[in-house]
Amino acid sequence: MAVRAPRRIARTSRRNFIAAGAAAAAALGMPALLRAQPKTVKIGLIHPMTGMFAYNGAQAFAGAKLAADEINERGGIRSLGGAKIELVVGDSQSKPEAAVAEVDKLSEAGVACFLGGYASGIGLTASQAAARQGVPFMSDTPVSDQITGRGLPGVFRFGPGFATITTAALDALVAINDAAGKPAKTVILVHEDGAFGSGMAKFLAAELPKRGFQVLDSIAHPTPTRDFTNIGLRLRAARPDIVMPSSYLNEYTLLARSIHQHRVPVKGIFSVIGGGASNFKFIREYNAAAQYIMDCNHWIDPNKPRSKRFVKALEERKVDLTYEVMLNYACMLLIADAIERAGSTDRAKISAAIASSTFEDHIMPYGPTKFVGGQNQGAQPATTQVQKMDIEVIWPQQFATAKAIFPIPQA
Amino acid sequence: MAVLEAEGVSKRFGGLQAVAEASLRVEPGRITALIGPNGAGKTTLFAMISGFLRPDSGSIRFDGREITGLAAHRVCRLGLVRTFQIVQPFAGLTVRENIAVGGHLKEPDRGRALAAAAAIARQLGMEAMLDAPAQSLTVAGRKRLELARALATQPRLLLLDEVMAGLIPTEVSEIVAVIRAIRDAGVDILLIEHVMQAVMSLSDDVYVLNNGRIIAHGAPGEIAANGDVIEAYLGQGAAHARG
Amino acid sequence: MLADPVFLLAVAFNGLTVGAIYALVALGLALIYGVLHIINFAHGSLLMLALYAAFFLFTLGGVDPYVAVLALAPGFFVFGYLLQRFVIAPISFGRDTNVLLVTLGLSIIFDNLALYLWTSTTRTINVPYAQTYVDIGVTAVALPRLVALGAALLVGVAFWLLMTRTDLGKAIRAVARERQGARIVGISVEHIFAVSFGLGTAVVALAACLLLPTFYVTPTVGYAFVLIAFTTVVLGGMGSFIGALLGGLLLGVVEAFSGVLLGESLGQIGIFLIFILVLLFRPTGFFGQRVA
Amino acid sequence: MRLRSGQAGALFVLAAFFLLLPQFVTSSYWLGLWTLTLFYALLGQSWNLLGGYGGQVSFGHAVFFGTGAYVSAVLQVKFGFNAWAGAAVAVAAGGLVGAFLGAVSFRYGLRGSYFALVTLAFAEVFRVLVNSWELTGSGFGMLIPLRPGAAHLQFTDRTWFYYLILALLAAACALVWWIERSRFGAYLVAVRENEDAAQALGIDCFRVKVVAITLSGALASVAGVFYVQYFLFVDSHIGYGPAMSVNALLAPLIGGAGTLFGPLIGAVALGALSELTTLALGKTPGVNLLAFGVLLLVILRFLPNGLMGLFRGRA
Amino acid sequence: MLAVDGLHAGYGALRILRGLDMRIERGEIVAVLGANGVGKTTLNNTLCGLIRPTGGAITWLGEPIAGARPERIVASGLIQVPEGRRIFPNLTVRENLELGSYRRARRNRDRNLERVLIWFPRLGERLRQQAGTLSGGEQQMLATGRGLMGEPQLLILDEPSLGLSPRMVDEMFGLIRRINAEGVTIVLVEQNVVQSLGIAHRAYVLENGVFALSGPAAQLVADPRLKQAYLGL
Repeated sequence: MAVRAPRRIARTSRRNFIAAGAAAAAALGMPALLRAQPKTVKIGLIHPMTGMFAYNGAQAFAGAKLAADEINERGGIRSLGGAKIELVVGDSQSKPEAAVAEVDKLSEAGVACFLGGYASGIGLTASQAAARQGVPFMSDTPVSDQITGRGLPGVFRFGPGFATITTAALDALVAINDAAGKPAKTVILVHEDGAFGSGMAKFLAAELPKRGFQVLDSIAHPTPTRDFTNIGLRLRAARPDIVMPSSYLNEYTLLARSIHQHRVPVKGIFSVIGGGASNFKFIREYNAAAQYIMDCNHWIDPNKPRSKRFVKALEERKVDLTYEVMLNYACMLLIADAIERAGSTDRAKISAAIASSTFEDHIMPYGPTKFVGGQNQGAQPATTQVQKMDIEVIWPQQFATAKAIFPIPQA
Repeated sequence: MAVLEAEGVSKRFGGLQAVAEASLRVEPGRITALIGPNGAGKTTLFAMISGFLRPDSGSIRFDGREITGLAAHRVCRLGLVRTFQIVQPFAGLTVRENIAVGGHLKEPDRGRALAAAAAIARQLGMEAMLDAPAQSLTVAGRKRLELARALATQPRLLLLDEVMAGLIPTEVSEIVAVIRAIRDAGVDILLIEHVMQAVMSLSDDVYVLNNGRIIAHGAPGEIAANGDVIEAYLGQGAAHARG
Repeated sequence: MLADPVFLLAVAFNGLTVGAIYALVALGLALIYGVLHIINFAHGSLLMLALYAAFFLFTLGGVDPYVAVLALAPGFFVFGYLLQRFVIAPISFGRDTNVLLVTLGLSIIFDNLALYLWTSTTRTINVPYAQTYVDIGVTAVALPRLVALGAALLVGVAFWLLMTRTDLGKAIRAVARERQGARIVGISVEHIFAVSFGLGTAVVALAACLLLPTFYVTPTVGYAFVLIAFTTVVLGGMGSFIGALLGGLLLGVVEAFSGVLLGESLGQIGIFLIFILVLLFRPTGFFGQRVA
Repeated sequence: MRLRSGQAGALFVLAAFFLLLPQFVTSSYWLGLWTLTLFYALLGQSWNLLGGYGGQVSFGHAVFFGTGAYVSAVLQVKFGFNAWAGAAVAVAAGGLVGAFLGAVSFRYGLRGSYFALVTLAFAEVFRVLVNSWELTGSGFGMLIPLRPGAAHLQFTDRTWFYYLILALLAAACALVWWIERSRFGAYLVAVRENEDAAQALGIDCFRVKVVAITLSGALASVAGVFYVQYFLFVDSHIGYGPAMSVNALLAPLIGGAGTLFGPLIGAVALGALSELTTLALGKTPGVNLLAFGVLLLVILRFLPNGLMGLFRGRA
Repeated sequence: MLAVDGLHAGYGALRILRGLDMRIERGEIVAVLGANGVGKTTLNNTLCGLIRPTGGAITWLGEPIAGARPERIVASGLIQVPEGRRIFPNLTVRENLELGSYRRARRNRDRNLERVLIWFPRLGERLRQQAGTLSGGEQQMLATGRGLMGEPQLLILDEPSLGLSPRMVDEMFGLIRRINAEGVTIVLVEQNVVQSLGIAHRAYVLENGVFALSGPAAQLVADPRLKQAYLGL
């Protein structure tokens, strides 16, 4: 086992040598040689392909794959003579220690940049390992503010962090409620008890009163939870105007069904990064339970032409439209752009190119990217609502495709 | 003063009165035997004396000290050690290691305990098997191991539960000699035995237990002549058949 | 809220319906533990396989899960039988630690086979009656939940009849306590082991069919039930079949109330504390017999 | 019982191999893998002390591992302890949890499956607690801030982590080696083999088992401290989840329970097995683990005594 | 009916039986005598298929059965009432008896149950009781009754007098004689030498894995070697 590694390094450096040679060849105007020597740029994906988050990992991979395929079809990275993007998957197995091992392994396999993380715990440890190896790390969906708050060089997040999302969610909630004449006054939070759900609930419980809402209760549940009937009963007994769930997809589904089943008389369901209401599969399968649910989440700007192409491409590939797909797709485009501008597979150069990126041709409602301390400043979530069979963006106004239906019309 | 005194000891398991009001004494310097047919309650009585079972009533004194209901390992530390009728070797360990476990009671050092184990094995004629795993021993070997381990604790009183059962006559006479030697070295012995030849030649005192009760007590010669005992042993009619 | 008797009754009843599923999963485990005296780590994975089987029968063959029981219960019986007889028994050589590793290995195999074959996508089925609610006064209960509760009780009765009225049941009980004696009357202990494992697996298949209409299936779905099943088995008395059923129902109720009192998250602790207390103070469970 | 020349030779080769390993392994991936392997061996050795030598099979060793990880993390993050001081307290806490768990379950005479299940349940109770408690970071888990430097038990050069875990494992092996050759070890094995006989020879089985579980708990918490310093993160699932409990028992059982080098051999074998299957079949999720499971069964079928059985069988 | 030739058996490395020869004829009561631990129970278990012999042959009704599975041996009518009774403590008395005909004579279950209850009326009073709560003597009756439920052609009784009071022992031996009179061949493995010889036709004396003495019971009763072996008198 021990002897193989140096050879691998040797191979990598030979490839670099060829790359350098090819670049020189390109400069000398020898395109034929370029085509004869197809090169690749390796991007390491740290996704949970097995274990608890395997579904999310598969979705994330599908998004990155779509972007890479598009880039490659259009001729790859031009500044590197049309080098193709090669995705190398490192399965984090939903465990931090496995993620770190994969980061090490792929670093040595010569990846130019990492993309991934999914959950905050995995993202935190994996990005740290990448920073140690000097490889840029682009976080896809982890929301913990510590990801980019630790001052690790080369660790980026394209999407919004925790504070941004929750603040935006509150703004959206207040705006929607105000527009409807402030019918809602009380809130119950339902959240999964991991980092993401607990953090969300803690923050909301502190912030909601400042915005004029009374938090009646905050109900934590584990992942997985087998049954949501009790929560349904509690909600029915407490009669909140608004239920705010933050859970992973399976639990979200069960919760929505339970609220529907117990005919909890809520005026609105407003979730913050709730796995379910931003998932067409859920809407297809439980349309009745899903109606009018609002969700503040990572979401595309549906008005961009690129977004429309993106949605269509996903349909062709039979991939569910979820935020993991969107963010990984967008991140991959951003990384490709940075490499294009760096004109090199040198990690430090790519890192610098990402840091100075003003990339705009993505599908998210962010505007041009601007990284400060690794965090993309323009990143923000969108608030969507399930209306019939569609997920409509209802906030922020400039991206909206429909008006919010609130409070829920009583039959 | 008696080394061991059991007085009116009783034990009941569910509907079965295993031992009823049994009393016996072990005098110093003597080998005392407890005999009786299968199921008479001998092993239960042993278990109570050695602390493995708590008697329902009655009292047990060892060296004048009340030990009724004391935990088995504490009884052992006082110098009263039992062996098991159904041998209980540490099956995965070698003979040497088995014996050394007993030796550790008085000897904390591993090396010295192992050395002492070898010495005891030699005394019992087991030196050839010292490094054999206990589970590979024959019945006779296991019985001996049981004895060796108990002896390694350097006891004051040794309770031997059928150490001769299943041995061939030559093995029996070897063990008899060993037990005598142990007695001569100052260890008092209470034994349960079926091999009557050995009981008769070894013991100074014999108690007979039947259906949980002591039905006779005396010197071996008296016991052999006792009609009740013969009947209890060979079954009804034996006393007449003999006559 | 907690003083509201209607609310409390609703919570209790809901606990019962959830407990019914626990009871069924635990019943299988109790049978396997009670007879073979092994801790089956693959139990959750078997539940997962059964859920997939029911899912595919529905989506590909249009077979309603309640109808699928008729095929899946016997099918999983055979599967369990073969698994014990030709995989677990020969590989474990009857050693407890090896049985542990074998069932652990099996669960790794099943889980990843499922991941490979069917990917990690969460799958659910949509049957019309899943959204049918029955008003029982204190609360509205989804029809499948009521069916599950009824089925658990029915299975309880059926098991009781099987165990007391048939030679097979008597033989299973005999093997559970006295293997040598069983061999002496001509009972093939290996066969009874495999039958017990098969029955335990069949009950899990039944539980899967009852669960699917209101639940989902992923390759890791079994984990949600394994620990609770162990707890149920301990609570009911290791190896007691009636105990497993009643224990499951009881745990459902306990879970419901501790969830309401402490929150769903911290509320799980109620179950484990009961588990520990029962193990310490009444290791035979509430229905198990004292072993001499 | 003293080292035979063959054993001494093997030990020398082993020590030389592990000491010199970083000289040959320049790949940080492989070095990281070896570090993890040694970590699993240490965790396995802690299980081995109780389960292999003492015969008390635990399904919940995460309860000690997690305690080590959490206590050291909480002390550093919330109470400003120095990492080394925190580590010392964490190890003591692991021992304490062991003593408590042992005292409770052995006092009530739990054995076999019952003991195994009660450890599992305790691990779950701890998991739920740390997941709900503010002090332990609840659902967030504990993130230790990056403060490179040996004074903070954080090394920028990961070779030092390798040497650290190697030293810890060596110390654990030395402890087990010493126990093997002590009266306590003889008693421990005697208790495993036959509690009645042990009692009859004056052994206080309860005390022996409690001491064993205390030591085992302390060792497992050493592994926990290492984990948290290495990855700088722990949450309830990592710390107290069933996965770590399974990891703890897998290596010694595969390698050979109740043998000094069983956990190390098992950890190396499992590491190699999972690398090989990933290398050969890693493309599709699940296939590598599937092969891993199958190979596990094959090993069990042909080596019921674990890999150490290969050596013992010949002896 | 049953022929044993040069039988060797043991547990693992333990060799217990070292070359036994034995013949049982239809209708006999044959006693196998010997002290504890000489291998009587090993012999029984080997005959019934619970232990695989390491050498020698067992021929039962003309067919070799050495190493056959126990359920096959039971099905062919060779049934044992084991030492320590081995009844099912968690089952009722009736269920215990019913399982006696698990492998054999299931169709005649009701008839045989009646017959057993005539022999052991005390069991009839306790049919619904858990077997584990019976006294030692009753458990012995139950084990014997269970053996009879399978309509044995040869019944091996291992220490039926163990732990019984003298009156019960008398009763037991009387029953054995009656059962034999109804056509069941019996092998009686006993420590109770005198009474066993009293009802047996022939006897074998087992010592350390070999038969030391054998012959008609009447002869052995008077044999001084026997008494010496037992009492050392």
